[in-house]
Amino acid sequence: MELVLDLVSWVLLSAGGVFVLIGGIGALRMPNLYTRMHAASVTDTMGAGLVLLGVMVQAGLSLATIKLAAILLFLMITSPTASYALANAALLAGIKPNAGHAADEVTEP
Amino acid sequence: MELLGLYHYWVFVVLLMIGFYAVVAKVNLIKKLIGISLFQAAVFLLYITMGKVDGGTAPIFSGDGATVFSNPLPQVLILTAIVVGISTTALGLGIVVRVKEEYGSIEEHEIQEIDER
Amino acid sequence: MTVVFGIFLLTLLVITAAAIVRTQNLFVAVMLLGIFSLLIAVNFFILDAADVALTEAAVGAGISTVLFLGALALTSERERLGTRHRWLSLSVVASAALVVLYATFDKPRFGDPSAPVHQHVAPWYLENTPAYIDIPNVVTAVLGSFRGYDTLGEVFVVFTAGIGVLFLLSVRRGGAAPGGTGAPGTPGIGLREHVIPRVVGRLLVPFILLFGLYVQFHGEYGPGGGFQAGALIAAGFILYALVEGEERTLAALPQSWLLALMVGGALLYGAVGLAGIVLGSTFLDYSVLGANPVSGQQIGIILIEAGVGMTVTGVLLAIFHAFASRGRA
Amino acid sequence: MYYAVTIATLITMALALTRALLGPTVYDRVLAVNMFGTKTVLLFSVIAFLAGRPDFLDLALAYALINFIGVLAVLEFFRSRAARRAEEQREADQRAADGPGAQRRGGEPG
Repeated sequence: MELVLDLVSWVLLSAGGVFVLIGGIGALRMPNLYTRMHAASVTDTMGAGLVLLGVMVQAGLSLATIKLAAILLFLMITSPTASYALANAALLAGIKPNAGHAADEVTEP
Repeated sequence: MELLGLYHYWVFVVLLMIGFYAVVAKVNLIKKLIGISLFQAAVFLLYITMGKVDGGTAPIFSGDGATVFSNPLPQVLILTAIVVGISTTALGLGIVVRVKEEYGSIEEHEIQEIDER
Repeated sequence: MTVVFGIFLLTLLVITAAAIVRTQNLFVAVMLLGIFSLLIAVNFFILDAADVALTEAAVGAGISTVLFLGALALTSERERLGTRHRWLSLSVVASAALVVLYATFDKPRFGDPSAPVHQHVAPWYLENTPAYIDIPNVVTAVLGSFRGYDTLGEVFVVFTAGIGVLFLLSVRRGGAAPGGTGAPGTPGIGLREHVIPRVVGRLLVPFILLFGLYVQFHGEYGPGGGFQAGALIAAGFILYALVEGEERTLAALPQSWLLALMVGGALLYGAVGLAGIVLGSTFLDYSVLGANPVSGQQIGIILIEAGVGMTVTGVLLAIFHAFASRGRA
Repeated sequence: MYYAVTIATLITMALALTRALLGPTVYDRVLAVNMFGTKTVLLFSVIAFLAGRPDFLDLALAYALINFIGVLAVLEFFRSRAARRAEEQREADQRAADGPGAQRRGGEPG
């Protein structure tokens, strides 16, 4: 049983780590703001979710698991909202989703 | 390894000097306040670094029999200093806002020119 | 291994600080200052300072960015003149750096248990906290009881700074009352037309306040206490002000209540100190407050932490409202 | 295993910091700050277990709750700036309509 739990958490943690890393590389390498936002939101939902689930499996039934579940819940609520708010603000400011590299002078205040 | 033991102090020195440079060289008053914040953060880091003990843990007793704890005293000083720091930074920002309203500028040299007129 | 993580994070910290000073765009500098705060909080945590990390989290993420952005909105977002006397400043800074660097070579190695700082009073605090106060968090014990006098001073500094901001920013500007009707085209703050952030923000506010109260009253057992809780509760109200507008927030927690919190917290702290004298001991000696010295100490710490929390909440919120109402005057 | 996740998170933090330094638009920087915040939550949760002190999850919880405020503050800043600029534009138009006698006095620099 112990071994199964360890194995499950091991898989969850490593998958989460991979997603976090992929999202980070995407946020750096993608060509424009909206694609970068897409990559970054992968780390916030998939990556964070898997890592926290993996840690939860390790923690077992304890207060720590409840706190981790709360953290996961709040992250799942707030980070998509933050992404939405940011995308909305950028769109209203006139950054076109297909514009490639947006010029610095246009958008930096 | 002996030199690596001093790395934290060097980071402290570099941060301190970056903050110091912003305060003396930058003309913009808000930038000077940001410099003071960096300076403060460097001092916080020095105190907390000095409180760390090898193999220690945070000075909060728990049932698991840990015996080595880091030094609680610097943590107490810095904990209060962070809140005091944000309050005094807010006071500084308040002064800058008033300066902007009276002089129409937050650049030190322009304010001096207006004063000399 | 943790040391390696620490060194990596410190390097990132230096890069961030250099970028903050280099950029001429103050908005970018404030954003990078947010990253700086996150990094330094992680560093504090790695250096075993959980209480300090929690304080930095509450202040850096919740309050500091909001205050700086409020000040930028009232002044300007760009440095226009940049740097003056660059080489003179650089040489002064470099010589100061050399002096301090020279001093670091006499410092004890990082984490050395035999460093002088660990020989003086700190071991006494660690050994005697269970006997005198009997709470698990030594940081709270030192903050509240052993060095309660210092903390009283810090609370009054926070209080004074808050009063100072109120004096500076509630001066009438150009005849118009601050927080008056303002120009019709510039409404007060509030993201009322953004439905999703508004709903999520309103959902989060009660949890933040609840968490703040938990941090306040759990401070004897885990990381927490009045300073962190005050900053968290203030952050909760600031979130409410951001999504629902300042008027609604002031209706929920009026300015007079904020002043009462500021003054009441500081007075509560002082009164607990005086109660020690009245009951036949010395100033800020809580031992006489309870049936036995240990429970007296615990009662005293809970009371003064409540005072600290009240003052910090009141001051930070009053500062926020001062900046926000200046924006629409 | 915690070490691997910690290292992945640290590398992602460095990448996010690079994005924050590169820009190019302010929205990229805000995105990077937000991403950095969630990575900090992860790092706090993992290191709390790494150090064997799960009671320190409070820190991660604090960040999960209030990291959001920063993004909303930025959004509000953009919104009020747009409103302010529209107002200034309206006043300038008004003055232009009033005639050449009413010159624009010491306006907002930069």
